[in-house]
Amino acid sequence: MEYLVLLFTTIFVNNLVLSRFLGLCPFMGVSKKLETAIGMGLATAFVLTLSSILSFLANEFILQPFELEYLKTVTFILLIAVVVQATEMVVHKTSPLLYSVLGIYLPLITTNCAVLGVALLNVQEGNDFIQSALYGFGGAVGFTLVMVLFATIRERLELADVPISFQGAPIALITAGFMSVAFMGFAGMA
Amino acid sequence: MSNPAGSSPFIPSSSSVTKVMMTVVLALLPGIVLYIWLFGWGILTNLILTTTFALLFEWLMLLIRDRPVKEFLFDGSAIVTALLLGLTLPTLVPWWIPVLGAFFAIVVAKHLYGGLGYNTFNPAMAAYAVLLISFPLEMSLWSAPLVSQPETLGLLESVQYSFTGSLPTGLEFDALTSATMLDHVRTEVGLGKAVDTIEQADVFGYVGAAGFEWVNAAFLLGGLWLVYKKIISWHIPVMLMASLALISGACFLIDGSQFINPLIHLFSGATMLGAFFIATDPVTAPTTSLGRIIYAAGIGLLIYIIRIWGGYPDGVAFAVLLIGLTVPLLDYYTAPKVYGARAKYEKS
Amino acid sequence: MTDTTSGNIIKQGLWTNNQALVALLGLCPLLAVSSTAINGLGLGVATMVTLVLTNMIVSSIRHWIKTEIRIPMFVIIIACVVTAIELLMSAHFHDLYLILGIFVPLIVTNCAIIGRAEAFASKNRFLHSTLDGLMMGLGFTVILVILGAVREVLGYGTVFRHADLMLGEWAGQLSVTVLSDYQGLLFAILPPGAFMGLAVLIALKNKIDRIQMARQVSVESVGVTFESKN
Amino acid sequence: MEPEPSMKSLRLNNNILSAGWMLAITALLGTALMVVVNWHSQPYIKVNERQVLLKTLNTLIPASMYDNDIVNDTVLLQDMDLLGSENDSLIYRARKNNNPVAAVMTIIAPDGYTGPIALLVGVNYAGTIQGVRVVKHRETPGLGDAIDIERGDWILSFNGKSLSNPQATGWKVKRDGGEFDQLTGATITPRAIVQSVHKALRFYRQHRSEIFYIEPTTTE
Amino acid sequence: MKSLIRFRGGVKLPGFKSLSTKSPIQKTPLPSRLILPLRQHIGESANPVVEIGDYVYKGQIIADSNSFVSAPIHASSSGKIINIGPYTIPHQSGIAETCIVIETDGKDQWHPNIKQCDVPGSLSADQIRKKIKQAGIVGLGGAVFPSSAKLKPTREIDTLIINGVECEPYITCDDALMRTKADEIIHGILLLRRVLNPIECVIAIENNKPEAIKAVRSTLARFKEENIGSVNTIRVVPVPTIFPAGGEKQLIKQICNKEVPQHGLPYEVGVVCLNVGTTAAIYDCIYQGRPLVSRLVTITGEAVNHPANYQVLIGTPVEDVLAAAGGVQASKVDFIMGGPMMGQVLPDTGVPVVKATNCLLVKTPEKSKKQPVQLPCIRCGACANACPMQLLPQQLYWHARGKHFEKLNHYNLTDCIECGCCSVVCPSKIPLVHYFRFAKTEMREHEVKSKFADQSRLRMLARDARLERIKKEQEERKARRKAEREKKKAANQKQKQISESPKASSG
Amino acid sequence: MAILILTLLALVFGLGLGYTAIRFKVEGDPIVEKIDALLPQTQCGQCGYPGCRPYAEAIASDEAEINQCPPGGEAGVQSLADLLGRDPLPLNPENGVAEEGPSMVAVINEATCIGCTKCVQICPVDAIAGAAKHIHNVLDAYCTGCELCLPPLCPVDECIVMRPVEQTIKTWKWNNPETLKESEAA
Ligand SMILES: Cc1cc2nc3c(=O)[nH]c(=O)nc-3n(C[C@H](O)[C@H](O)[C@H](O)COP(=O)(O)O)c2cc1C
Ligand SMILES: Cc1cc2nc3c(=O)[nH]c(=O)nc-3n(C[C@H](O)[C@H](O)[C@H](O)COP(=O)(O)O)c2cc1C
Ligand SMILES: Cc1cc2nc3c(=O)[nH]c(=O)nc-3n(C[C@H](O)[C@H](O)[C@H](O)COP(=O)(O)O)c2cc1C
Ligand SMILES: Cc1cc2nc3c(=O)[nH]c(=O)nc-3n(C[C@H](O)[C@H](O)[C@H](O)CO)c2cc1C
Ligand code: SF4
Ligand code: SF4
Ligand code: SF4
Ligand code: SF4
Ligand code: FES
Repeated sequence: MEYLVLLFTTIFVNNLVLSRFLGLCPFMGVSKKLETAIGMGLATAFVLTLSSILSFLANEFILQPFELEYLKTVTFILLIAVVVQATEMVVHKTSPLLYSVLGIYLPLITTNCAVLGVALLNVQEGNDFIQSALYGFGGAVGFTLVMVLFATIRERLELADVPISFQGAPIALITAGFMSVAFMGFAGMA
Repeated sequence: MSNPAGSSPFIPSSSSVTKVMMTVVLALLPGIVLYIWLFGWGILTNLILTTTFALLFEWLMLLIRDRPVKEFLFDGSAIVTALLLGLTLPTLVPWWIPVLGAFFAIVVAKHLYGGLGYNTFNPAMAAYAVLLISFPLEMSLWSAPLVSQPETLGLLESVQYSFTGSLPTGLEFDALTSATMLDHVRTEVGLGKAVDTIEQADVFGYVGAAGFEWVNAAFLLGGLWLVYKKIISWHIPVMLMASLALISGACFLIDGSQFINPLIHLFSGATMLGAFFIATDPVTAPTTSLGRIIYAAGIGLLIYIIRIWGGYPDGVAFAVLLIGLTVPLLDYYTAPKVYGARAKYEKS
Repeated sequence: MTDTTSGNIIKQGLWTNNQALVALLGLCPLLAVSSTAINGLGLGVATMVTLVLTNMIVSSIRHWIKTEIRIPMFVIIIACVVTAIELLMSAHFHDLYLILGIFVPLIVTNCAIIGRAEAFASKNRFLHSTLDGLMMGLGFTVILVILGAVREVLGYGTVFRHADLMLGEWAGQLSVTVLSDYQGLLFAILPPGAFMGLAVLIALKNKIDRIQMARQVSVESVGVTFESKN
Repeated sequence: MEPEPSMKSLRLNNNILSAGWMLAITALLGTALMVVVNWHSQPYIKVNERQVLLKTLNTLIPASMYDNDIVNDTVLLQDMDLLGSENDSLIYRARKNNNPVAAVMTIIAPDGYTGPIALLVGVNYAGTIQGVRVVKHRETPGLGDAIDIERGDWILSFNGKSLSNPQATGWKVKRDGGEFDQLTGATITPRAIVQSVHKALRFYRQHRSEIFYIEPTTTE
Repeated sequence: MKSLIRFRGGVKLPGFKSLSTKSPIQKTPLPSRLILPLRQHIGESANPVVEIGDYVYKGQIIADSNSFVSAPIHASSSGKIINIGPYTIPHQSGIAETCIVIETDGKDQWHPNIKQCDVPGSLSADQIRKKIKQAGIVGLGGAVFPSSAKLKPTREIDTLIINGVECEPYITCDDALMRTKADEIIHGILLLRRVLNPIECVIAIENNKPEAIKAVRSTLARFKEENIGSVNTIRVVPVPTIFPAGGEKQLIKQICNKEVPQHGLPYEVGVVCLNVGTTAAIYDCIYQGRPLVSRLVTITGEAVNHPANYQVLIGTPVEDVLAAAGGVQASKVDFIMGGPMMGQVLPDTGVPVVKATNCLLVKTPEKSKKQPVQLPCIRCGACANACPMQLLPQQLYWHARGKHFEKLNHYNLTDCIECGCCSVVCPSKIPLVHYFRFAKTEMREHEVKSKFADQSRLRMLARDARLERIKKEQEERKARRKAEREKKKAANQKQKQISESPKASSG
Repeated sequence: MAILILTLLALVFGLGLGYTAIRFKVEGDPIVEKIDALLPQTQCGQCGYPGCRPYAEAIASDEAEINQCPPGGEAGVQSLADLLGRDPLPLNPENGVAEEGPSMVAVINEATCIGCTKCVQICPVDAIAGAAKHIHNVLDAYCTGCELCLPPLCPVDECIVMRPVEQTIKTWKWNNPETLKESEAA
């Protein structure tokens, strides 16, 4: 139950994108089409979950015993880079179209703050192993969820009579703003 | 060769956006009148402010965007938006709240998206939510029903309060307001009190919140008329009420000392307004029957979740906005089977 | 496209390819810490320093980096620089460091930085790369500060409050109360306000670009008639 | 021309190795840099961190009142009921000339409007409140957050209060018949805090001797 | 009796039918010129079998085709062929297609071979089918599908539906036909029954035509009394007045409670549906031996002086028909062929009446009236409720604007029957059907283009391969020649050596 | 200590990365096919590449922008943008302008054709038939309208010209109601 609540909270209440401001670049960049959004969402979700587990382990068994906490950023980011690179190559090999679509974004998962952010937040909040894993997983689900919804809305916006200056990124940001207003409805839960 | 490009049909459509919107306005009237009757002139002040400024902003935006002013200004949609926004505001609020609300609804939520028909978010609700998170204090001070106020404000006094923030001498603001029923329940349950003792409070009426139950009933009536006039389809209001009743009923049955009964949920807060006038906003609701059913059921569920566990006493606005995010998906995946598609399926 | 004159680098960084307004990179810190102008300035400067340093490093070792492992290389370099900056900030601007919180280490993942390393520094000469880092960082900082100032004015009615956190005690007086007796529009400093604030800034830039383009077109057509006369 | 299989794997190995070495060298240099910077910064950071805490503590208990190392003179005690936390609560102790003068308790008000509120309560030896500060809360911006000293003076209304001033019946918000103001439109938050502070005072009365005479728990 | 099933969607429309039913059926005078397009039906167009200068009799075949789905064209009157060439045809595009033009000689003389059939009762199904085909009979209900093709189903037929619904406003030609020629219609049905062997026959008539219903019913009763054929399995079913109750698919749903499979044909559910006019034409062709040379056309509209139903020779120019109807009042009018819901604007009035022409509607155009500007779609869903095919017009509209072909397919654009229901209920006054027609043509072009691109790619690859091969062959040849030359050289040298060596050895 | 651990980590990761990078190196690029399928196959070379496929390859390897094919028009750019998840760009005027209106095919004036076979050799889709010294003919159904065979290639002026493909009922298109709406509003 406690874990369910944690999951719910990380997905909705403290949504990575909309209330924690993490992972915004891919959120804005890869959400023009639904299919790409789903692809990116899933890729990120995978990396996010895996790396939050790995970084927990690294922190627990390498950094803390040796009192090297100040190296956590470097260590985590390296871990993430490895996970991403491996994912990238597997995708490249198995689904060239997905690869071409995700294009520059796959390596950019490395620099998706959500991934590093979750790892750091896990340390900051002193989460244990299961909590860290859930936190990573929930964050990933939340990220994918809003990304997919955002993409469907953006597809619809494509034909809307948006004032010229607001076409493209601005109206997408406004939409993200309203989405985060909507998600504030979950505020105060759990 | 007067019109070589013309394409049939050559019979003009008998309905028009203006007609649709004006029907909605008419359907709102009984509720509005009763609301004013029970809760005071402040509501009228709000409605006038939102409507005036909504039209003003609409006009400005049309000018800026170089769109035909006459047709769009008189399509009536801005008026519906303004009325719904006005109706969701607390009775006594400073003037800039309705004005800012009208700005957010018309300029940001509607015209930045392309105006009538293109907006992704329900303008009235988007504006309401923005106001609520910006001014939680002002937005959560609700008037008590007139009958339980020692003294009441006249029309002029309400206007005066709205613009200057000053009340007639000798009147305390606290005397005019009270926690709403939903708020009260939240607070008291939070203190560990049992529901049946809470229900003794005078914020409760016969079936719902005192006063609000009548307003809700009036909106229900107006809404039914809209269904009859085929302006809205039954799916949304019925499913919304059904899902709200179902989940609140379930919780009530499980633990009647913690949860209030479903009838109260249906007849308090903005339930009826939401079910018949807000969730039904054609632009932001799905267009397929199945989509509408899922949408409305989702809204009912979320209203309950937010009312009970969320930070805000009423959840209609957030529920509508949240489920609204899924509308494009719903629209895509709930397309009805076309004529003959089933036959084909059977054949194969 | 790849015009690498200094003038162009400056223009690219500050305007045409502004990381925040055009490339839409580095959005997280941009939106997260821009609730006041000073926060924005603090993070902006930190980001700029990182950008300059990493661009310098990457550019100087660009010939040795293998393509397969360039991303991890960049990441290590950036992470080291950022950690160093983080430690220094914590040591010397502790209050600001606390406010910026997790977003200081997150400079590592500011997409703008790795983006520049990949797109510019790994292909260009040292000086140009340094300039590029400086200009990109400056462009980013300026937007951060503007966005911060706008949100601060709307949200609190002040600009440069808490300037002392960054600049020392004397700067406390920098804080300007723009709207006195102002209740504050909470919306502006909450997440949605950040999104919408940036939206308005980008729209403004688009508008300015279009006006300029229109002017340029008319100038060009004049130029053409001139030439044809010659 | 295809290289011979053995040649190919050789080349592969070479590539992998050199890539690895390159990364390793970079990491080495980077780490060296960090170690140097860390070595330079660590003392400052320690001071800073202490300073931050001290600053808050000093707003509750003026520096002139004590002469001990208040930051490190701490004790961990647990009382779910009165201190609001399942875990140990940290208590800072101020002494002058080795005589106890005041304590700062970290407590939790569990029933805030949107979750628990973490508080620091400073009491002098006699049990009169020196001051209360909110350390962490998630109350609604614009409503409940007026308890934060940044946003309002309400929290100062505890100064000088004690278990006898007012009496137990007065330790409530005005709406419930007590002495403390509620915040307009937000009663729940103040109610929670008033209750918790009152409990903390009761805890203090019950455990005063333990608080001051137990050996300090090292926080490191 | 089975109860009627209400088909989904549809709209109630004002009828405007009395306009043209006030006067009895009239005949238009013989025009001086008849213009007969070679393509007046769905399917293969016919090929001329006459030449310029030929004299033709009325009813003589002037163009024919061997294709199964096609129909011959007959001369509608006697006279001389004066031209075979492109003339504007009654089509929205105003494009010219090949037509045969006859200058009438005023005698209106039938071809000598055409005479009444003495023994219609003894004809076999195949013979009937053949005669129908030769008579050029196509569906007169609007789709002009060659009727003979419909009469050869590959499956047993349960129900033959005779479509006398005539749901479009203004049009009354079927109504007039049923009131005056019920005999012929029923004779036609009896013939069709011989061909198709259905279990039952249904004559569907909209319930706003009580007189037609009465006429057909009383005729049926009379047949029964007089024992002409067995009419027991023929019944008249009044259907509610909801547009498009007369649409084949909607009618089948109403009467049989079956749905024609998507992209399928009615016979797959055991139904054949024919228009009453078609049925009467079949009677004409079998009993009188006459091919399809004229048809009833409703000439109506507020701007027509004498609106009524006219028997018009196919090929008569529209202007002549209108003149016969007393001319047109207003100067700025739209000439619409067909009804107001599905008809099309005529490019000019020189175009001829064709087999498909059931109505000429002359209307003051909507644009000249005060028509409000088209507003954006407010997604009200009225169109989806009205759509008899259960499509989502608002989504189709949205994607038609963006030319999202994939999405258009997802939402089944091709199933749209262009009935116009969605347009007439749209509060935003969006010409939805126009968007769909536009999108359909765009989509077709897109398909053609991508097919063409594929073809071009293949041709280019083939060419590259060929060039490659040629080059290789050339090289090979060169190499071979070189090798040969070298061989020869070597041989020569050897020779030389051989020839020299003795010298050397000798030397 | 720190140095040791991080270096060790880096070494391990570096080896891992190096291994994956080289082991999983991808050969061939199926995306080229997808891009090529979207190009109009006119083979006209206006994009600056010798035919559609080379251009597709150039796009796939990021050498060329997606807006260089005039025959494909804005619609072509749009579909490329959709495929690749990029922003659509306006057509690059340097590559020529998209021809509005009916598509064109070449016709050879039989009277002036000298049978030089130059056109036969250049036509990328073998749409010209004819043997040396004989009159040549364009097969309408295959001609892509690439204009490669026009003078100056053809030595005779006015021998090969382009003419619009005749419109039939089948190729006729409804006008776009959207443009109608705008003219109305104006
Ligand atoms: C959006 C919103 C946020 C609120 N946040 C708080 C809060 O943070 N703290 C609080 O005590 N009450 C909060 N409330 C108010 C409570 O619901 C309740 O009305 C209040 O505590 C009762 O106080 P009153 O009797 O003074 O009106 C909030 C109300 C709303 C509508
Ligand atoms: C290509 C094609 C083939 C058809 N084949 C048959 C057929 O074999 N049998 C039949 O009863 N109808 C056939 N039809 C006719 C249709 O069922 C239908 O009657 C005709 O399209 C006119 O219908 P409408 O006026 O409702 O559009 C065919 C129609 C088309 C377009
Ligand atoms: C929307 C729509 C309405 C139609 N209305 C009628 C009608 O009222 N009467 C009619 O005979 N055919 C009508 N048709 C044509 C029929 O679908 C069908 O093609 C016809 O009855 C077949 O008979 P036919 O081949 O003899 O024309 C309509 C078609 C459509 C698509
Ligand atoms: C049945 C009905 C319900 C409506 N509900 C809303 C609403 O909840 N909020 C709103 O802003 N506008 C509402 N409108 C008005 C209109 O649809 C709205 O202004 C559009 O969203 C603007 O594009 C409603 C209109 C109708 C016909
Ligand atoms: S009827 Fe018109 S406005 Fe309503 S959904 Fe359909 S297209 Fe849109
Ligand atoms: S025209 Fe097409 S979409 Fe419109 S109602 Fe008729 S079938 Fe449906
Ligand atoms: S411009 Fe377009 S059609 Fe011409 S060769 Fe290039 S890709 Fe092919
Ligand atoms: S005939 Fe000429 S224009 Fe046509 S494809 Fe061949 S070379 Fe191109
Ligand atoms: S800055 Fe956060 S994802 Fe780019």
